[in-house]
Amino acid sequence: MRRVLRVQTKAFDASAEIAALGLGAETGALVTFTGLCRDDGGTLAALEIEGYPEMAEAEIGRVAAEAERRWPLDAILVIHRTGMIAAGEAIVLVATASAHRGEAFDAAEFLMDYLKTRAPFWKKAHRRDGSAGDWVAAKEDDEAAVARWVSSKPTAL
Amino acid sequence: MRRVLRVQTKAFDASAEIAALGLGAETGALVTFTGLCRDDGGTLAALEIEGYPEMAEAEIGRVAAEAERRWPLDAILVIHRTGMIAAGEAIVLVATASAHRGEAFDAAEFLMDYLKTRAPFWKKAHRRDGSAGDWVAAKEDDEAAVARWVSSKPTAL
Amino acid sequence: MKARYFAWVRERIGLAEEDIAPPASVKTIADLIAWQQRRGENYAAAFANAGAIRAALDRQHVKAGAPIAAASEVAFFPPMTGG
Amino acid sequence: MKARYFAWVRERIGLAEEDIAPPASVKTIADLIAWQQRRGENYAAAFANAGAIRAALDRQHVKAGAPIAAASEVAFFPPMTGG
Repeated sequence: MRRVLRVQTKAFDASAEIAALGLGAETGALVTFTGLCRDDGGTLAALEIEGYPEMAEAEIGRVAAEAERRWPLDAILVIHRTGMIAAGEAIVLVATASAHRGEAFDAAEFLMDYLKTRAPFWKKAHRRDGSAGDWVAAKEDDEAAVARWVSSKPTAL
Repeated sequence: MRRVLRVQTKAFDASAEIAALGLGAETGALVTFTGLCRDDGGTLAALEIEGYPEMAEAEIGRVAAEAERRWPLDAILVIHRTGMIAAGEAIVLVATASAHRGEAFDAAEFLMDYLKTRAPFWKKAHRRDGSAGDWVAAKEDDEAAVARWVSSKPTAL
Repeated sequence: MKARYFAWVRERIGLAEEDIAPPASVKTIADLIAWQQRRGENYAAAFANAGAIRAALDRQHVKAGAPIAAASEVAFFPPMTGG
Repeated sequence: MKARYFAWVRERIGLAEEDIAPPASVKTIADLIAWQQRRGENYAAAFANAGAIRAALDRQHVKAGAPIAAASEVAFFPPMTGG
């Protein structure tokens, strides 16, 4: 089991990070998710991401451990950035590797749903017109997305 | 909408292919799936993939069009290899980009489920002990995986 | 019409493709499979289990009941195992 | 105990962290939020809508009813919007 979990301010190179996992020939399926900063119809210049770093690392570790408990995974990678992230840049990278695609897809989606609703990060929008940033509101969709994992299998989270 | 669909014998560079899509700042979510040749507990040397190239291109085009009809996607990438593929090498790459993660995940999984069961490719196993290859049998799991998309929404496929 | 064979169907027949001219009584894919079964030992082996054979007409998947009259290319193959 | 504040909770209070010493009658997160509401205008603004506040004790999510006695660090913040 390869596990890389990191919170950082600098940009990441997704392909280098995945190559560094050193997947073996038991892996048949690799799923990656990259979350990118949208420009919101051209109005958004950047997102500023505030984190609670010590808790974020602990929480990401708990979510990764739960994913490993639920699915037979060969590798989990989670990198989440904080600080100023310009429109078009990547915010988060999740990768999961498994023998079969169903497990890799489910685990990646599970990790993202939990990161969205449980990892202590908050986004502030910086507009192109220079107006004061507003905090991005949490989405009910995200709460609904995470709820489906609770109903399907018991969780320690 | 960016659409790249290709059948080829040579290996691909996933990150270069995705960079070449030239995603814009309307994309918030990028999901990639890479299908890799497993070594089957060290016994498998390579998979030989036979294709029906003209039909494969037509069929992948139909599946991609159906994915575009179902989800608001910014990009679809499908690259499927044929010929001899050594254990550890990539066989297939699927990437989907959308504003939001749910759509990108669903579309990627949909594409893979359909490719597995409808794209005209067949795998022959070449063993390390040099024994004559056997054709890989289709899995009932794959039929079950594709069936869920039919029950959830009507399809033109 | 042109017939194309893939994977173990191709191996058992010993041909990747050929031109075939079934009689007018052969109207559907199912009829065509039954006709192929009678063309010799290699065809009998390839088409022995009709339930294990998939077919395409002009590069589109079809069911056993599909009429073949309008097609110029028919293909026979096992269930797909790509991806 | 140490209190930490994030996002608009931090901005409204005007502090990222501080040491707090609530009275012994403050036993749960809900009690602590009610106590914070009475500490001044900035705290009142930050904690006005208790339902919009999430809390962690020693870096683990907790509900409003969680007892605070054993914790050395409490954090208050809005619902998370990372990922």
